[in-house]
Amino acid sequence: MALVPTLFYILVFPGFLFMGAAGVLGEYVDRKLHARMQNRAGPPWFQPVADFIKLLSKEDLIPADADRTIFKLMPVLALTAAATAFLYVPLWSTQPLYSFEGDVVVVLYLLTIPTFCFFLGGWYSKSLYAGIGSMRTLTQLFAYEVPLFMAILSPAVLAGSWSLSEITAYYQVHPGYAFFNLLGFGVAIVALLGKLEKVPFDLPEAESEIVGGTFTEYSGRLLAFFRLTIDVETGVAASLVSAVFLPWGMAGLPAAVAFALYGAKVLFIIFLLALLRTLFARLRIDQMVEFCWKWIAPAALIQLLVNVILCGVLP
Amino acid sequence: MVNTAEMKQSLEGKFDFLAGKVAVQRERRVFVEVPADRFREVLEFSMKELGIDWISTLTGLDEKETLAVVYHVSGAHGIVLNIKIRVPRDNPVIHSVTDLFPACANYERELDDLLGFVVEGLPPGNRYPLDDNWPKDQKPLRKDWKPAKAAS
Amino acid sequence: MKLPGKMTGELLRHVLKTPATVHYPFVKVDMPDQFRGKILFIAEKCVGCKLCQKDCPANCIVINKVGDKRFEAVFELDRCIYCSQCVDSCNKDALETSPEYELASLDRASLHVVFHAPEAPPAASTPPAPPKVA
Amino acid sequence: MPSVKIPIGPQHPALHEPALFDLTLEGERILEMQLKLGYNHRGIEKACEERSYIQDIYLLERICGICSHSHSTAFCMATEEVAGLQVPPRGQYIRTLVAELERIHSHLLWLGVAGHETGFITLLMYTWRDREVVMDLLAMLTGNRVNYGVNTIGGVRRDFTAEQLQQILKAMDALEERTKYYIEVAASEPTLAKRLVNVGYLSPGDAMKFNAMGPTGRASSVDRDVRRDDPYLAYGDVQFKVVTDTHNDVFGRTLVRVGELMESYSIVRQLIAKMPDGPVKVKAPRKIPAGEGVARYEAPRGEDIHYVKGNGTDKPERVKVRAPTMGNLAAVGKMLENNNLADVPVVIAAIDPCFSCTDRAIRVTDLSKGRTELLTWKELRQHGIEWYRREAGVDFSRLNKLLAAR
Repeated sequence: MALVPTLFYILVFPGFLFMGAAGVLGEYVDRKLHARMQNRAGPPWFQPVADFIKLLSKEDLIPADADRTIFKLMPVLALTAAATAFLYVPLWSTQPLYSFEGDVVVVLYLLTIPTFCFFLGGWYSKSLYAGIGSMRTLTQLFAYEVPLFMAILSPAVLAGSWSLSEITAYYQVHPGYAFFNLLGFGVAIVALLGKLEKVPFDLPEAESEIVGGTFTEYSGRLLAFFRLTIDVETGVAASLVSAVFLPWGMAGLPAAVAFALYGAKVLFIIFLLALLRTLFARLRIDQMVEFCWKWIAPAALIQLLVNVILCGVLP
Repeated sequence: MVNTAEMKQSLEGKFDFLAGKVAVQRERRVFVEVPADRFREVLEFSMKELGIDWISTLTGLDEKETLAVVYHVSGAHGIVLNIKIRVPRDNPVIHSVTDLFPACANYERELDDLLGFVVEGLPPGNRYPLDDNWPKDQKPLRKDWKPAKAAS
Repeated sequence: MKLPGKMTGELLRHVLKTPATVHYPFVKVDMPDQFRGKILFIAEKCVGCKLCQKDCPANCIVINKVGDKRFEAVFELDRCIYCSQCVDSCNKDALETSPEYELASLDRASLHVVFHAPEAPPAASTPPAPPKVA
Repeated sequence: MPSVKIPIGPQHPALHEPALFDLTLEGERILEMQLKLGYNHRGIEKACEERSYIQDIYLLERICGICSHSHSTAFCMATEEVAGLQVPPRGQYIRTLVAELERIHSHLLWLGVAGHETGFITLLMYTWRDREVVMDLLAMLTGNRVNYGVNTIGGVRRDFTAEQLQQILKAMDALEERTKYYIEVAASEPTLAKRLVNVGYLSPGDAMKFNAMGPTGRASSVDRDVRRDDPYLAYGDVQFKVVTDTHNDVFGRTLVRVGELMESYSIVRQLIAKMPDGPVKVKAPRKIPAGEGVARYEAPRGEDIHYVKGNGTDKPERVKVRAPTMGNLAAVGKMLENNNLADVPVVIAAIDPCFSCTDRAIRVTDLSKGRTELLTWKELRQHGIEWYRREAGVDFSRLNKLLAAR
């Protein structure tokens, strides 16, 4: 593996720089859509960048009681994990940058790491609000993570492979089969709301209840990293969901068209997320857990069962 | 439901000290003044016979020699009965009506804080509306109390 | 069972509608003609009855006699509550409201407005525009 | 089980203005509430005695930013009663018109606040956008968006033109359509209902006992409305229904308020249709004779009462104001009783108190142990955590240990 192209991949395209830009663009689209659905003007296009730069220029305050190492490490670790996951997601061709058998599982676990970083960062900042936010983060994690995994793995079951490139390649051959996964798509979108901590599952940072939640004590660069992590996570998760559930046009198209199609698919998913977060009132944590286990998890289970059966029935 | 004229008639008929003293300022506004020791009797009679079940507020008045309280009570008929009692300035003791109107507690505390009434039978609670640090002998709504000149 | 998401159609319709809000410091909303904004004083009409000074709830008007039948007005705009009672009280129409509403200032001295007597042109010091928010 | 005292406030994330709610708890259950009020006490009643009647109008108007017209109208009505002034019919109608517009804007505001407290930001944005229609109307009619300043002793300061009245009618049609939509949303959006139904229960008996007024009382079947029972201004000339509800909770209070919005639109239309011609005010003397007057007024939040005593000078001898929230506070204690402590911030936020009109606070007293403890917000949250552990199986015991160690 040549060093220069690898570094280019990691740092510029489709690595850190592209991903950061894409994440920030995604945040802008989300905020703008949110605002326009509420009949507000919404932020100008540079607002997420301006917020990021402003946070970078602010002082980092670390509470006296906090564990300084973990407090500082967590934002970086979270961003790294989210960024790493990007390298394994196929974007506009069936081939991601790096690929091996089982990478879909790796991506899912890499996406879980930021959530744990939020939890640990909040927990070790020793603030009460952050402590409660952390506990809520973890409680939520248990509620949405299982349905999310089941939903994303069910197309893989149908494709008979644990490799993202092979899954997308399979659906290129059988484009119609992707329609069998619609239920899973819905489950994945709802679970993503929990993962990205958006209304109605924004309990870890419900500002009218627990101020800033997990991030109460974070400020300056560290907070900027956390915010960027969420942006990048949104991009990665949207790309993953689009690759798995909307796999059309991943091969045999000119690069520019394929890239535009990829962008459209990701924007569609961001649009769905924005719509859902605009549509609902915040649930209480008990209501959230109940909702996930009562409706979302069974739906994911049904999807998995259907795909297992289809696996045997379909040629 | 009683109307204004009936209320006047009924009050004057029941209590001889009110004869000819029930002032009807306009429709649905009845003003009476009763001796402090008969007040409870009048109030209970009004609640029983005149459909009074609602207390709007109490107004404390500083009338130089005496302090006075006006009880603004009404009912579903919409008539506001204003019962005034007078107590001596050097011994301004009134009896709480919180047993009849539980909502009244804060109004009575306000009388204590702002005008220096002594309310007997008031359930324990925080003072209202002045701050806990406010000196107990300063009663701002008394006429002889003047605020310090504000620095402008 | 009632399904959540009652407002979906409404939200989708609004994506394409013109927003109800404006980008404030760049786009300004005009106030109606009768808006009670900054008070203006027309020194030529003043006869020095001081009714405005007497009726002002905030005590923010002072009328000074500077010469024979010449009066100047001093307004403390940081105290003014913009009720325009002075305009109503004035029998000579020497006071009027203006729709100017951007009166916030970082400098309190700029809110001490003097309307000079007739000889000098009525020069009100205009407060600086509020700090622009990006 | 021992009971504990917990204060919420004076500064608290769920409160918009300073207040202290003192709660007596038995375990998780709230037994009793005591208030510590006065953080917003501004000495307005004393200040009124040192100002002339004209200055008092504007001072009293600024008691509250939301129900400013309520206070100034009640004061003017009481003063006119003392002075024996008769406001011309057109003046009465204009006052009534502004009063109803104010009610519309206040109820729409409340709907938005309810949305915000339940995390339903979209409802907040939509209702506050529609509220702008009324605010713009009021700015056009009176010259300001909040402290309208239309009242003066003896009438109103401004006359409305026929064109302006037409504009009001047009706005009412638009708002009525929107309100119907919100009623539909509130009735059929389950995520919203989950946060409102059975929260802050107040039984009809308790509501009457504590004299709960306004929408708070009417949501608990207390059929009292000053506009109907003691007609003032032009309310005797218009037909309207007093909206009541039997839900007895925050959901019922929401339904009463949207129902009153619909009634207000109809009242506004009737007023404009019947608007008489003629002068809008009579000349009022500067010196008001000796005498006393009581004015009751149905403010958006309930009954507002003003007592004015004149002494023959241009300054009142005594002005007494009782704002509606003050009267509802006793009932608030009842609402919190038997609620879960974890729900307290939601309940307090949902009753929509006007903190400026009344100051207030809650302190909790431990009856069984007989000790008084000051619990901070974080300790309150700890109760919430334990509750969730029991009720939802969410284990926060590690956090509790951490808290105990601090």
